[in-house]
Amino acid sequence: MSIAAQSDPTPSSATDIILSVNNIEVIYDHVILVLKGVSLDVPKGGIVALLGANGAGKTTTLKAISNLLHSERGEVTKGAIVFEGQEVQNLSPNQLVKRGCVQVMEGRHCFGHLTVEENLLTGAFTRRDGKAAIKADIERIYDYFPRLKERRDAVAGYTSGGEQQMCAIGRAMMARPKMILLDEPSMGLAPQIVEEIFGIVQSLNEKEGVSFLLAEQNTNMALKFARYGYILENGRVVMDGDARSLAENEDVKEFYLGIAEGKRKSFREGKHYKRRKRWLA
Amino acid sequence: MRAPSEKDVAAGDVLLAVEDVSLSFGGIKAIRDVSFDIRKGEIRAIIGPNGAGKTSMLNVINGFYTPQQGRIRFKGKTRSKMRPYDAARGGIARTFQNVALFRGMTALDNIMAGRTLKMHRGLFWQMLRFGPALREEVEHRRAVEEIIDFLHIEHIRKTPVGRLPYGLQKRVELGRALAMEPDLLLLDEPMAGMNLEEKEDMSRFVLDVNQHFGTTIALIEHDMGVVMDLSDRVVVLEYGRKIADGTPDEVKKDQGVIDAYLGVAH
Amino acid sequence: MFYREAGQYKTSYAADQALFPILQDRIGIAAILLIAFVVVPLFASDFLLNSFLIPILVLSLAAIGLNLLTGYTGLLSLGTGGFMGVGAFACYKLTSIFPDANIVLLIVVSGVASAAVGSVFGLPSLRIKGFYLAVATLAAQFFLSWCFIRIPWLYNYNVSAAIEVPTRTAFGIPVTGPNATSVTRYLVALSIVVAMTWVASNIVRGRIGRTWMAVRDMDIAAELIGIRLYRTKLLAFAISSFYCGVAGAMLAFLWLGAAESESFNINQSFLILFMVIIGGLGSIMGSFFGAMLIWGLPIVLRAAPEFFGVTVRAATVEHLQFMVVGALIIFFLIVEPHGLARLWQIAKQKLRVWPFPY
Amino acid sequence: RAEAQESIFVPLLTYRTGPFAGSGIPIANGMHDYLAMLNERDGGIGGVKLVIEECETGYNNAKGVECYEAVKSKKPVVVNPYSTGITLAIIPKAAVDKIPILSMAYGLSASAVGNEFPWIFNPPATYWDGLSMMFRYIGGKEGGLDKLKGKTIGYIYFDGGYGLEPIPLLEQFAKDYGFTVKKYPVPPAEMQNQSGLWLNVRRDRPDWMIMWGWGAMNPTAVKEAAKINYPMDKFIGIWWSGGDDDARPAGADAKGYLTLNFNGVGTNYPAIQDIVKTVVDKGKSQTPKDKIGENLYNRGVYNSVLIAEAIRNAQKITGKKVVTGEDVRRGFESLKISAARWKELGLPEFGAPIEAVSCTDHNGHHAAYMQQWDGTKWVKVSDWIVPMKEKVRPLLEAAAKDYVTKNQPWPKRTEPCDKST
Amino acid sequence: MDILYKILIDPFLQMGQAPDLFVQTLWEGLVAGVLYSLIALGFVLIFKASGVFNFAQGIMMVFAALTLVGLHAKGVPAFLALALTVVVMLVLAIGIERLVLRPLVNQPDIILFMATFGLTYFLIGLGEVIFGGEPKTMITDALYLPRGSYEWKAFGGFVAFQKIDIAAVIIASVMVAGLAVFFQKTRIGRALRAVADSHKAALSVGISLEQIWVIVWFTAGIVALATGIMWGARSDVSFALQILALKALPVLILGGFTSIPGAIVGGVIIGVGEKVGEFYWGPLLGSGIESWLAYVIALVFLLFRPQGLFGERIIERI
Ligand SMILES: Nc1ncnc2c1ncn2[C@@H]1O[C@H](COP(=O)(O)OP(=O)(O)OP(=O)(O)O)[C@@H](O)[C@H]1O
Ligand SMILES: Nc1ncnc2c1ncn2[C@@H]1O[C@H](COP(=O)(O)OP(=O)(O)OP(=O)(O)O)[C@@H](O)[C@H]1O
Ligand SMILES: [Mg+2]
Ligand SMILES: [Mg+2]
Repeated sequence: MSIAAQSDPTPSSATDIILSVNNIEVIYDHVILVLKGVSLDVPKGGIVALLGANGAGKTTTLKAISNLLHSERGEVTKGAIVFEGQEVQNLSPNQLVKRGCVQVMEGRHCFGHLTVEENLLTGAFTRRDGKAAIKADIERIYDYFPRLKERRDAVAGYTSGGEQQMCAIGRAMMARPKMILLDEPSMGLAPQIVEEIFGIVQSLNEKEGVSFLLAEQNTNMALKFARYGYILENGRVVMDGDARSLAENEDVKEFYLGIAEGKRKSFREGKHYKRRKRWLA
Repeated sequence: MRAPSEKDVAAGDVLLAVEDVSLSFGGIKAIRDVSFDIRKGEIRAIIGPNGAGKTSMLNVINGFYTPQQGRIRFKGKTRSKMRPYDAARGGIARTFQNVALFRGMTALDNIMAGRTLKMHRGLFWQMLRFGPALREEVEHRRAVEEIIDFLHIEHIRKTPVGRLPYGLQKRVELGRALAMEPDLLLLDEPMAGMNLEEKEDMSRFVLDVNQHFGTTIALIEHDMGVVMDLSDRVVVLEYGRKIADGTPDEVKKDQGVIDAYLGVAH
Repeated sequence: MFYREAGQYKTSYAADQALFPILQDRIGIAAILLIAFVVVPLFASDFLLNSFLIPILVLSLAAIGLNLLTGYTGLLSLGTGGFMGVGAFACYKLTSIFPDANIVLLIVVSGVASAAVGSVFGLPSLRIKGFYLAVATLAAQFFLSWCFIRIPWLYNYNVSAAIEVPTRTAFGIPVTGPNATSVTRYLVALSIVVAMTWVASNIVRGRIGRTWMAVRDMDIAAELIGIRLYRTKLLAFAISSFYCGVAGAMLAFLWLGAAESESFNINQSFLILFMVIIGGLGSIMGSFFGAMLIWGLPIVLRAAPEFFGVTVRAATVEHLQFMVVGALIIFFLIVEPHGLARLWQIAKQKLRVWPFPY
Repeated sequence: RAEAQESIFVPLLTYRTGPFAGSGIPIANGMHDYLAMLNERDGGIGGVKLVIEECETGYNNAKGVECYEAVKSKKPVVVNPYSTGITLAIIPKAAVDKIPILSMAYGLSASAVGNEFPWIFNPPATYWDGLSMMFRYIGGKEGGLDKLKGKTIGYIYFDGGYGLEPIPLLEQFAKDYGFTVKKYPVPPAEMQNQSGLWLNVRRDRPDWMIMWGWGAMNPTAVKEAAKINYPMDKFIGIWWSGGDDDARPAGADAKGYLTLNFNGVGTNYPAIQDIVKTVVDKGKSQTPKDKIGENLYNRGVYNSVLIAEAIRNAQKITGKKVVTGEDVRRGFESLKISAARWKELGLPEFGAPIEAVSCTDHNGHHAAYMQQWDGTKWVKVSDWIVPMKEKVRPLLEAAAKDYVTKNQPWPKRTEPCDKST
Repeated sequence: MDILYKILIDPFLQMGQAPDLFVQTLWEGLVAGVLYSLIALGFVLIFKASGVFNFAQGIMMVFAALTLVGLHAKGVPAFLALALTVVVMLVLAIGIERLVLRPLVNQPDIILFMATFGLTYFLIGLGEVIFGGEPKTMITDALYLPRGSYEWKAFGGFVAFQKIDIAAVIIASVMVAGLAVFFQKTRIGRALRAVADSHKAALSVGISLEQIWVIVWFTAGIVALATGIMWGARSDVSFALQILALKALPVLILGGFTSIPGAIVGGVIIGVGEKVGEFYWGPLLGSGIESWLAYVIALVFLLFRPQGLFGERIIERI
């Protein structure tokens, strides 16, 4: 509440903003209003986290950005999305990928009938820089995810959940994007791998200057690696701020980080199904 | 719901034992010679890196995969081959890693479907939806409403589950499993993709199911906080092999487990 | 604002599970039934009855049958025509063996033959899925079509391999054949369809319906919660074919008055499938919408030029009609892929929040 | 609404779409153009304009019945279903609705029995007549029907009501003359895929082949016959297998192929010239000019001549100008088209004289002739061949009786017979 | 006993007694099979690339053939007409993508299947409006397709090989081989398979569905044209040809919906099975069993391999 009222400490000039979402509204099926005016900015070379409970609209926001909404009978009815200074609402997803904005979808949408390696290759569909470069990139991804190398010839549909997740992230990286929209990258991954993945995110960000917009439930991790965060509730941004200040906010601590009175709560002690506290009435 | 007591297996006895099970797909050895047991009334966690064979293990337990080698002993009866139907009959229910709800049906219908095995009225009465069939329907609806209350999903009762957010889908799935009134509940990453608050809720449900109904639970989860807090014993798999088995504290300190799975943070 | 459920509280689970829990819906249905049973017979012309209403009733019933199989259980069937044919020929045989039996009863009973045949062709459904299963039903379609010609016993050794519907009565009133008035035939068809629709909606709302939908949505999970796939699928085949069989018997006996193998060919199967898809898979109500659209639209289109006083050649009308129907099918699918039933629901939803947009 | 009363409504059920459109279109054109010509040239029949309306059936029974219902309310003087299936479906209705049905040389053969089917007419000949005429022709070539003993006759047919109909008589002939019959049914979905069947023909080597084909089945069969080197002059089709488009795709390979026909071909008739002048040239028809005079086009003309003459006859009998369906039924029952009348109509020698249609005989069992494909067109190769009425009629009577018993209660004929005019 | 003899022994005796007929039957089966395969190939292309079961393949074949013949009848030289027809098919593919597929992206298979039905209706109407419903004769000579046949005197009889059939077999084999290579080995090929798996995921990695669809529908259009020419030459070019497209179904199912080589192998099995069955066993059942035999053959195979001979494994995993 207090933080929500503060003025935005968003980056200063418009030029170093790679993606900016202005007050968008999204409706599914012509009747279900899901986003009720969401605005956010991602600075060039930044990592921004999008936090919020289930059903808050994180995925919807990401899909609105990458233009995958209309295939689910949803549409952006208001507002604007600007990527690298140009409005992109009317671009097709593939034009957006060509411009360097790729989404990794929630729930590991691998191509089930293709092998892991073929999955990675399709990720490079929009690239025109020749076979050798693609080959090199595949090796790079195998370096990041050695498990994938072992399973390179396995049909993706039969690989384990975690393997599919890695495959999906690797596939997005194959497009050599400027910006990746990551939806729940940690879901279903072993703790070690989660750290690895965030590590990869960080190194991609630092070494290759890729910007990230990260929808994540694992607030702990997300706030550790992101520089800025937005909290979504019920289709609205209820709070935003840089990662450190969010992590220190009492409410965030209690509801998203599981720290009460300075120490970690045990899951055994969870109170009985408390109703979620709302920032907005 | 069902009374917690059970005649054939007493609390603390071995409810299910996995004996020397091996499973492979073509060249892939998903499970190699794994044995462990689950005792009546406990929460048993199965952890391990991705692709270690945890889900496959659950699939073996409830008969979806037939292991090439080894046996499963459940409630004292040993079998090497079991059909999913028999497992369900015998009292094994589960939830799935990638939510496997009936997407076109409402939450209520999904949970009602969990009671199929308990409903017996034939086609004739179903056609008329009258007399015994209606009575049966109402009776089971009452049981299902209890589950709905328990899981706090009253508001989405009539929503087709395909449209629900992920967390609620997982809850409905748990509801469907509970509706079967199982003796053994297999949970495959019930908390993946949830935020902390929801994990707390879900933990509460798991504990309540375990404590109040005495349901034995096998739990796969990657959130170590949850695993360590909830489970009584933990078995760790890696590359299809069992690498550790013991109480959470023991497992946490096991160097092999730390190397293979936990990494530095924990 | 008029269509609101607010204020209508359900006090028992039975009431909550009723077919039409909302009062306005109940009134609506009562009105439709009243019109169908009383007003239409009083005012409708022969053409309207014979070429519009009776066919729609017959086709709706077949569509419901297919919907039970394809929409509810997720088993794609292209053998509907064949199963309808079994019903028609069975009814013909029955009525030649028992000429004095109540024909309405025979029409309904002939569904049993169809159910039996349907179950046989459902046998491969455990192993074969999706479009692949369609081949089993296609085999049924072509094999049955062939039987309808090659087994002369079925049509009483008639030289033209056709069945001609004789005059048959129920309760002393001629119901079939040339002496039955259109109104009688219409009322009989309507009664059968209403009764069977009610039964179908009971089935799909109960345990059996749930097991069907479970198998449709995720058969593996269904198996793991203790649903026996094979039985469930076979039952779906049997009941679905039963409905199709009755519809087939009605087609021959209450609508066309004659039938031959070609009346139940593959095109008939496709036609019914379209009705189901356009109407809405997994919706009983949708089956009616689908039948109305697919059967009714061409009739309306054909009448349209005359209505506007334009003379267009019959063949041109037909060609244009093909184009328009094709375009409209695509149009409706784009507007609402889940069929007219869903469109109807959305309309109701909008009505509920009216005058606000959402 | 004076105009409405001063006209006669003649609906034409036609099919210009669907898999049988190839045969349906020329017939529809011929039927339409002749009637239109009467309107243009003579101002209708007996001074009353004809209102001609086509209803498209697509050769589909359900649509045909719908067409019947649609035209019924407009008081048609005759319904012309143009499909055996549709005819079967509306036969029982006709008596109730009091509308005469003209199923010209198709439909239910048994409906020739006027006592049982007062409202149905199928002149000039039934399928059984057709078959018997083919046998007369074969007998002529073989030097007597008794020479058929020990030979094999192949019968390739559309596997449906239409193709099944001649089989009883064929089997009767087989018994009478001592030959064997080999049957080759063509399933409706396989009309264009007959190579397997024709291999059977090649193995069985029948001495003669008889075909009951329709639509796309015909050209395919002719091509396949040529492919297996079957002698074309031993291959005889029924009149529905003798369209120009049936033989043309095989071209020279089809040379020698025979079919029955009961109408003249070509444009060399004054009435056809009138059609060209008053209808086609004026753009009042859909017929391409080069298709006029083709066999099936002229078949359509023949059909309309029957309609027109029945109407004219009805006007004569009743003295009314605007006749009704019931009047036209009487017109049909005493229909006579002598050779002289054919000439008067501007169609000399166009058809065999129609002289035997009567109250009891709704068919007349008239003659047809054999035509042969010369590589580019049809040529008449025989005189009028008379059917074996004595063989056909008893079968018809039996079939009619059978129909009536199976469809009990069947209404007794109540319509009185007119004295022949 | 007699019936057993007729079923189990007699047909084989016949094969031995008249080997020329047996070889001829095999040849006819092969040719029919290859022609079925051509139709099936059109289905496979589209199914592979978009998961769409394209019911309109049959009418596309008719439409292509009609366009070719129609243009020729208007006085366009045969090969120019052929080129123009290819352009028409391209326009058709673009139109279909714009108006039908694009708005229906990511819908369930059955819905797209239904949409292709709408398309079928539309094309029937359009075709009849433009070309009329009369059958036309294929312009075999103008296209320099061979006529007549080779007769091979052998086995005390003869085996006739129609030159047009030989041409059909060659053309079909070349097309199948070319397409198989194109779709297995190229970037586009992989993208196609990806699209078939999941529209959504394909979109997210930047595959342009529009472009992919135009490519496959256009390719399918060309295949349809080839098929139309071949079938048209065998009988005539009419709307009735469309029914034949159904024969591609058992072929597809036998070969597996997604396999290009499967289409050809399936076609040959079905073609040969059907002709041999009809020829040797058909008469026992009163002939005309071809109408369902193909489906039963496919069904028997399916019971052993539910995904068809070459189809991708059905992934069942939870
Ligand atoms: N295709 C759809 N049709 C209708 N409603 C939808 C659809 N997709 C999502 N919704 C609704 O929109 C809301 C927001 O969903 P969204 O998936 O964006 O949430 P989320 O924040 O990503 O949640 P989670 O953490 O569970 O992934 C939910 O209430 C959901 O029910
Ligand atoms: N049906 C199958 N066919 C082929 N391989 C399979 C099949 N099921 C599982 N596997 C393989 O077996 C291994 C174990 O898979 P499993 O799903 O059990 O892993 P997991 O421990 O559940 O991993 P995660 O934590 O990522 O879900 C994986 O490598 C997977 O690819
Ligand atoms: Mg989400
Ligand atoms: Mg798993």
